[in-house]
Amino acid sequence: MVYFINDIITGALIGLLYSLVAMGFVVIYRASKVFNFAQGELVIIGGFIVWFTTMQAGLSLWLSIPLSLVLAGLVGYAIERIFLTKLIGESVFSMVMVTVGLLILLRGLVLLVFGPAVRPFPIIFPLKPLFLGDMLIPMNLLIGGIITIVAAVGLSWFFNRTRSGLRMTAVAEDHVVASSMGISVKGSIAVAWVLGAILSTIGAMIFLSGKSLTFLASDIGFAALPVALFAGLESIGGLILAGIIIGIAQSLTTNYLDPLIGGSLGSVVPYIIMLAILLIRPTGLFGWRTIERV
Amino acid sequence: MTTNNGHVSSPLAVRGATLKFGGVTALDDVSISVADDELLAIIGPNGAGKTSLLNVTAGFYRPQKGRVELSGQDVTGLRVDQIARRGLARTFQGTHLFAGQTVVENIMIGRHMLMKSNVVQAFFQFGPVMREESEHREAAEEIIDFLEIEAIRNRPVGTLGYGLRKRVDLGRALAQEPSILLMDEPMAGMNSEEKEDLARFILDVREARKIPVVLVEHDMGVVMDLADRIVVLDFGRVIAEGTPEEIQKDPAVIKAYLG
Amino acid sequence: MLELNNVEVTYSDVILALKGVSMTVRAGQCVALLGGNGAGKSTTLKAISGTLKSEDGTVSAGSIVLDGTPIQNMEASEVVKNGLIHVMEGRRVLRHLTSEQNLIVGGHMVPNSAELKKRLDHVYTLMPRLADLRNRTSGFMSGGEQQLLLIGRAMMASPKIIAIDEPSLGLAPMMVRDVYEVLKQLKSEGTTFFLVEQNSAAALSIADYAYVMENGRIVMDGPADKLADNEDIKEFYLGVTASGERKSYRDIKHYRRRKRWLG
Amino acid sequence: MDPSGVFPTSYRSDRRLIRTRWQFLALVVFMALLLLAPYLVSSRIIAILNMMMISAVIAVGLQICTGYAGQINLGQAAFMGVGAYTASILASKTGLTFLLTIPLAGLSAALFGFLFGLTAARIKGFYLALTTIAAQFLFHFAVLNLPSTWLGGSNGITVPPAELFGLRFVSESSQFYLNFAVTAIMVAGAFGIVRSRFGRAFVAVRDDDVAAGIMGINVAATKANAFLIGAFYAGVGGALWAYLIRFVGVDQFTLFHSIFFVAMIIVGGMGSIVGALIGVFIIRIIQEIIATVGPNIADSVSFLGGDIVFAGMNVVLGGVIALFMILEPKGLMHRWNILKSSYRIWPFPY
Amino acid sequence: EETYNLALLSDFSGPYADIMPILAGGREAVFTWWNETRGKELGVTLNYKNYETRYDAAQVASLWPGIKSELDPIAVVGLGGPDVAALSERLPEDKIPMFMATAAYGFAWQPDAWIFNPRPTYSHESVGFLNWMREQRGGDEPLKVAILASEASPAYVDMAKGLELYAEEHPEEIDLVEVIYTEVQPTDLTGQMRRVVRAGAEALVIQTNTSIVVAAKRGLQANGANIPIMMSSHNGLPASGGALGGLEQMEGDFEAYGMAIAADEDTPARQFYETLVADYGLEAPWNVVTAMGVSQGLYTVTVIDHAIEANGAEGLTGEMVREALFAKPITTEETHGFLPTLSFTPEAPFPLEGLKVNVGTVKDGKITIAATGVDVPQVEKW
Ligand SMILES: Nc1ncnc2c1ncn2[C@@H]1O[C@H](COP(=O)(O)OP(=O)(O)OP(=O)(O)O)[C@@H](O)[C@H]1O
Ligand SMILES: Nc1ncnc2c1ncn2[C@@H]1O[C@H](COP(=O)(O)OP(=O)(O)OP(=O)(O)O)[C@@H](O)[C@H]1O
Ligand SMILES: [Mg+2]
Ligand SMILES: [Mg+2]
Repeated sequence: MVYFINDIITGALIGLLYSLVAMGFVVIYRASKVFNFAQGELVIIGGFIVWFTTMQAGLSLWLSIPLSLVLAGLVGYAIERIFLTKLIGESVFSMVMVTVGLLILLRGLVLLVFGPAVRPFPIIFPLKPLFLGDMLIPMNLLIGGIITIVAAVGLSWFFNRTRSGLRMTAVAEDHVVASSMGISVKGSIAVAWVLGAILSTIGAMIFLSGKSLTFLASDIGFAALPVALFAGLESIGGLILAGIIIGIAQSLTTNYLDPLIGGSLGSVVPYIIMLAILLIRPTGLFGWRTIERV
Repeated sequence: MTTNNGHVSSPLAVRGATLKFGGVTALDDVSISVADDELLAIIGPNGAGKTSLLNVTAGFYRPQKGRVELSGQDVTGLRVDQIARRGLARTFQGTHLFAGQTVVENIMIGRHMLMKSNVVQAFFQFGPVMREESEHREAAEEIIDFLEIEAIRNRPVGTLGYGLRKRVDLGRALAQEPSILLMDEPMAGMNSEEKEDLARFILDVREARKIPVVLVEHDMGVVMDLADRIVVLDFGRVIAEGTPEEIQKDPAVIKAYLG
Repeated sequence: MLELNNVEVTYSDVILALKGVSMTVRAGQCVALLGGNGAGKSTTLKAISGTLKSEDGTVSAGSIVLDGTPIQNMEASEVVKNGLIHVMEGRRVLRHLTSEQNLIVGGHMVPNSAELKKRLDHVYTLMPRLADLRNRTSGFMSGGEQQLLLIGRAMMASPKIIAIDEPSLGLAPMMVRDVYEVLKQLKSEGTTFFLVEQNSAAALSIADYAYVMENGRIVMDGPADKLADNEDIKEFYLGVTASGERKSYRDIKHYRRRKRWLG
Repeated sequence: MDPSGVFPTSYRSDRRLIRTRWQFLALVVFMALLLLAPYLVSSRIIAILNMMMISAVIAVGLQICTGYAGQINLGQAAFMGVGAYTASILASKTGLTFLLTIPLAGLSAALFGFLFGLTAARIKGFYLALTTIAAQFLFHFAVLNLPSTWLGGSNGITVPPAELFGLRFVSESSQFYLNFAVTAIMVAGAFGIVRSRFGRAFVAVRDDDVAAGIMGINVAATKANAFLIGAFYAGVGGALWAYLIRFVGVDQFTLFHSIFFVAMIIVGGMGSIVGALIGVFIIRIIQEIIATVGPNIADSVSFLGGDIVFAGMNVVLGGVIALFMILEPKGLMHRWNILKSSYRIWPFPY
Repeated sequence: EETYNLALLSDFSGPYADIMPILAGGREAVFTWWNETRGKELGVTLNYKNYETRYDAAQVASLWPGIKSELDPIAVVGLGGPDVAALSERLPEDKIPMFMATAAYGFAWQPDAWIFNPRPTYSHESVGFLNWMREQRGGDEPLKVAILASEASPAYVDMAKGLELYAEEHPEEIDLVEVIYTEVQPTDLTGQMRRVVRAGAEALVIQTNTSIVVAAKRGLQANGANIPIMMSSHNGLPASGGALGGLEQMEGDFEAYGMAIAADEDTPARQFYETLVADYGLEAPWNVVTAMGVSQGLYTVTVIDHAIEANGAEGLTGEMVREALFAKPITTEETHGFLPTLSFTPEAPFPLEGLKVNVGTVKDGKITIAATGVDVPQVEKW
C-alpha cells in the first residue's frame, strides 16, 4: 500500500514535470496562437546551455542557472526574430508549419554546435531522495513540482489578470486586430518565445539533473503534448490538474499493468487518455470552446 | 399540402421555439409560419433574436422547446446538412463564403448536394461524372448570368468587395435549388444602387423560382417595399406581426425599433 | 492632419486596387468616403492603418502622411501610436474575450487604471447597451452588438483620428441614429473622423467633406452639403429620384442602364 | 489561368487539366521520358525515382487530407505502415498477387484512417493534428505488442517480391515500372477527386465548415472521408514500399517520417496536387544530394572532421525547409501562380 | 595487381553520428593495414567508399543500386538495423555479402543469410554473461535478473524477448524477476528500481542505451542499492560512465559482448590497435567503438583473404567471399584476439557453435577484464 501511494506521488510529480514542459507550449500558444512543434528541441537547447555553463565553463550553479535562463531567453528571442517575425500576418497555419521546419533545423544546429556525444548533465538538485517513512520521493521531481505550481499560478495570474497578459491574449486571438489597436504583435510573440524557452530550460534542469543529455531528451516534448491538450491549449492552471492525472495514470500503468502485458502501455497511456478526453470535450478540460457564429 | 393533423402545411413553420444560452434568452416561445410564395420579413432591434431564429430554423441551434417544420415535416434536431437537403437554403449575416475559391467554385459547392457521383467514379473520372459536372456547371452558369456576375466568375471570392460577396452568397444559396430561402441582412454594406439590384434579384427569385423567402433586414425602405408580411421581434419575443402598413403604424414597433 | 498623395495599392503583387488616390483630412473634420462595392474604400483605410500587409497588399507608390509623419507601409501598431485607430470591417471582435475585456484591450495604452475606468464609464454612458453586455463573450454577441463593441473599443484608445469602416453596418435604424449621435459627440470633443460608409445619408449628415470613389480612383469630391445636392449622388447613394422622392424597390426597371463616372 | 488566346468553349473543356497543345506535348514528352528512364539513366537515379514516386503517392494523399480538406495529419507514416503491413502479411502468408494486395493495403489503411477521421467530426484544428500523433504511437505500440504471429512484432515481416505472369519485380527498373504505373493511376485519380464534388466539399469544409454544413455537406462524413482517402493513398504507398524494400519493420514508419511528409506538402504548397509532387521532388533531392555529396565534401575537408560536415548537411535540410516556409509560406505553387498572373498582365500592372 | 571494392555504410548525420567517426576510423585503418601487408603479398588492393545512410532504410534502399553500379563491391560493411532491413532481400539477389559489427538481430536470424555478424544476438551475449555470473556467485539457485528495455525501437524489444524466452526455458539458471519497459530518455526510474531491488535482483541487464543506464543508476542510488548492471558494447562502461560524469561511478558494473574488451590491460588486441595507431594512421582512442570498427574490419579482410586463398586473386566475386566464410573458421589469431574463433554455417547469420563472450568491469576506476572466453549456452530462436 505504501508503495502504491508512493507510485501515485512519484507519478504525480512526473506529471508536473510534463506540465512544466507543456507550459512552454501553452505560453507560446496563448500569446501567439502558434503551436510550437519544436518545443522538445527547446528543451534540448536549454539542456545544452545549462551543460555548457556548468560543465564546460565551470561556473558555479548559483551563477550558471540564472545565466542559463538568460541565455535561453535570448535563444528564444532569436528564434522568434529570425523565423517568426517575418510571418506575422501570414496564416497561423504557416507559422505552425514553420515550427515543424524549426524542429528539423534546430536538431541539425544543436548537432553542429554541440556535437553528437552523450553528455553528463550537472547535478542541480540533490540526488538523495526525500524519505517519508517507507516512501521515497526524488528531490528533483519534488522541487520541480513546486516550481511548476508556482510558475503556473504566476503565469495564469499574468495572462488572466494583468493588462499585458490581456494584450498577449488579444494577439493570439487575431494578429491583425491586435496590431490595429496598437499592440505590438512582434513584441508579444517575442515575449512568448522568451518565456517558452525559459520554461523549457527549467524543465530540462529538472528532467536531466544528474542524468545524461542527448538528443533523445527532445522526446519529452511529445510526452508533454497530451498534458497540454488534456488541459486545453489556453489553460495554464489546468495543466497542473492534467499533468497530475496523466502522470498518475502513467505511473500506475507502468508499475502495475505493464508487467502483466509485457509491453510498454505506459508510454501510450497519456495519448489514450488524451484521445478519450478530447472526444468528450474537443478542446480539452479547460480550453476555450470554439466559437461558431453565423 | 396537408399534414397528418389535417391543417394545411406551410413550407416553413416554427412553433413555440425557445432558445436559451446560459442566462441569455435568445428566443422566447417564437412561432412563425411562411406561406407559399410569401416574402416574410423579420425585423427587430439588435440582439432581438432574428439571427437566432434563422439558426434554429436551419438546424444550427437546437431549440430547448418548440419545433421546426418544413412542409409539415418535423425537422427539429436534424443536422444542418440534413435540413439543407430538405430544401432549405440561407445566406449569412456577414459572409461565410469559401474565400480562397473562385465564384464559380463557390456556386458549384452549392450544388454539391444535388450531385450523385461517388468517389470511385471521381477517381477514375469515368461514367456519369463528366456529364454530371457539365450539367451542374451549366446550372451554375445560369445563376451567374442571372446575378450578373459573369465578369468576376473566376475571381477568388476573398478578393471581392463586400457587395459582390453578398451576391455570390445569394448565388450559392440559389444553386442549392431550395424550396425556401432565408436571408440574413442581405442589404447590409451596400449603397442604394446595389440595394436596388439586389432587391430586383430577390423579387426575381420569387417570381422565377416561386420560392418563399424569409428576409431579415434593417433597411426599412427595403423591408417595407418588398415584404408581404412582417414579423417584429424584441428580446426574443414576437411583438408584432402584420402587413408593412400595419407594422409602420404599430406603436410598440415604433417604440422598440423604428424610434 | 492626414494626407494621401497619389497612393497606389497592390495586392499579391498583381492586383492594383488603388490607382493614385489623393485626399486630405483636416484636424477636427469629419471626412466621408463613399463609393460602390469594390471601389477601394476599405483598401484606402487599410493602406492608412498599415493592416494591408496581412492581406498581402502593399502601398506601391505615393505617400501617406499623418501629422507630418509618413506612415505608408508602417507597422500597424506604430500607426496607432501616432494617434490613428482603424475600425475594421468584418466585425473583428476578440471572440473569446468578454465585451468588457475587448474594451480594456482597446484601452491598453491608457497609463493608469483610474483613467481606464473613466474611459470605460464614458463608453458605457454613450452606449448603454454595451454596459448590459459587459460580461458577454463577444464572439457570441449578435452582429449589431459586435458592431457597437468595435466602436466602443476604438473610443477606448481616445485617438486623435478614427478611421472607421461602415459603422452603421447591420445596425437597426434606431441604433444607427444613436451611433451617429455618439460620433457627433466625439467630433464635438475634437476627434477627427475618416468615415467610410454605405449609409450615405447618415454619413453626409455628419461629414464636412466627402470623396466619392469608383474603381480605385477618386471621381468626385466636395463639401458634404454640396455633394448631398448632387443629382448622381442622390440617385446612387441616397436612393432618391431627381424629384426628391424615394422610389420603391418594387418599381425598379429591369435592365436599367447603369451610369458610371469615368475617372 | 490560361495564356491569352485560349478560351474554353464547353464546360467540359473548361474543366480540363491540360489546356493547350503545348501543355499536352510537354506532358507526353515528360511521360515518355519517364517511361524510358530505365534505359536512359543509371540505376541509382532509377532508385531515387522509385523512392520519389512512392513518397509522391503518400504526399498526394496527405495533400488531399491536409491541403484540400484542411485536416492537419501528422500520422501519415502510420497509415503508410498499416498499408505496408497489410500488403506484407497478405503477400507472405496468403501469396496473394500484388494486383490485389496493393488495393487491399490501401483499403485497410483507409479503414484505419477513417477511424481517426471520425474523431475529426468533433476534434478540430491543432487538437486534431495532435490526436493524429496518437495514431502514430498507437500503431507502433500495436505492432510491438500484438502477438508476433500477427504483425511480426519486433521481427518485422519479410515480403516476397511482386510477381506477374512469372515476371518478378526485383530489379530496380522492373520495380520502376510497377511504381510508375501505380503512381500514375493514383496521381491521375487525385486530380479527378479534387476536381469533383468531393474535392469541392473538402475545400468547403476546410474554408468554413459552418457554411459547408448549410450547403448540405455532411461535415463529419466529409472530414472522415478526407482521412479515408488520404490514408488510402498512404496505404498504397506503403504497399509499394513493402514491395520495394521487401522487409517491413515498425521503425520504418515513425513520427519523423510523418513530419517529413508534411514538410513536403508545405514546401510544394498547400492545396495543390502538383505542389505535393514538387515538394516530394525537392525534399527527396536534397536528401539525396546530402547523401551523395556529403562523403565527398567530408573527404575534401577532412581537417574539419566528417561529423561537422554531416551535421551541417542536416542544417541545410532543415534550413531549406524553414527558408521555404519563411520566404514562401504558401508554397512554391503559390509563387508560380503569381508569376503566371503577372506574366499575363505584363507590362501593364492591371 | 587486382583491385576490389568494399562499400561502407555509415551514419554521420543520424542517431549514431556521435560514434561514427571513431567506428569508421577503426575499420578504415584495418583496410589500410591489410592493403599494405597482406594485400601487397597477394597482389590485391581493397578500395573502400563510405556511403551516408542517415540510419534510414529509405536512404539505404535508394543508395544501393548506385553502390552496385558504381563500386560493384565484393562485400558491404554494414552498420545497423536499417541496412539489414533494406538489404536483406536484395543481397541474395545481387550475390554480395554484408558484414556487420554489432551483435546479431533476432529478426535477421534466418538460414542462408547474406548478412553476417561476428557476434551472436544480444540475448546470447546476456545469457552468456548471466551464466558466468551465476557461476561466480556459486550455489544452485537461479540468478535473479531484471531487464530494462524500451519499445522505442524494435531492436530493443528483440533483445529483451530472447532473454525472456531463455529464462522461461531455463528456470534453473535464470529467474527473470522484472522486465521493465521505459522511454529512451526516462524521466525517473526510482520507483521501477525499487521494484527491482525488492524483487532481490542480482543483476540488471540494460542493452538499450546510455540514457537508460544513467537513469537506472540514479534510481538505484536513490534506493541505496547497488545491483550490478550489465551493458552491451554500444552503451558500455566508458560511454555510460562518461555520461554519469566518471568511470568510478560504474564501479562493479559489467559490459559483456562477443568481442575484445577495450581494457587498459596489455592484450594482443591492444597491441594490434597500437600498431594501427603507429603505422596506419588510426586516430581513434582505445575504446569499445574503435574495437568494434577494428574487429569488423578484421573479420571482413580475413574472409576476403580466405576467399583469395581459395580462388586466387583474380575474378573474386561476392559469392566466393560468402563461400569462404563458411569454408573455414576465422581464427582468433587472424583477428588479433579481437574476436573469438568464428565458424559460420549456413544455418544462421552468426556462428552457432563455440560462442564466447568477454566480460569487462570497472575496478578502482579503471576498465579491466573480468573474464574472457566465457561460453555462451545454446539459445533457442524466439
Ligand atoms: N451562441 C450564443 N451564445 C450566447 N449568446 C448568444 C449566442 N447566439 C446569440 N446569442 C445572444 O442572443 C441574442 C440574440 O442574438 P441574435 O444574433 O439572434 O440577434 P439578431 O436579432 O440577429 O441581432 P442583429 O440585428 O444585431 O444581428 C443576443 O443578445 C446574443 O448575444
Ligand atoms: N486581399 C485582396 N487581394 C486581392 N484583391 C483584393 C483584396 N482585397 C480587396 N481586393 C480588391 O480591391 C478592390 C477594392 O476592395 P475594397 O475592399 O477596398 O472595396 P470597398 O470599396 O471597401 O468595397 P465594399 O464596399 O464592398 O466593402 C476590389 O476590387 C477587391 O476585389
Ligand atoms: Mg443578426
Ligand atoms: Mg469595404
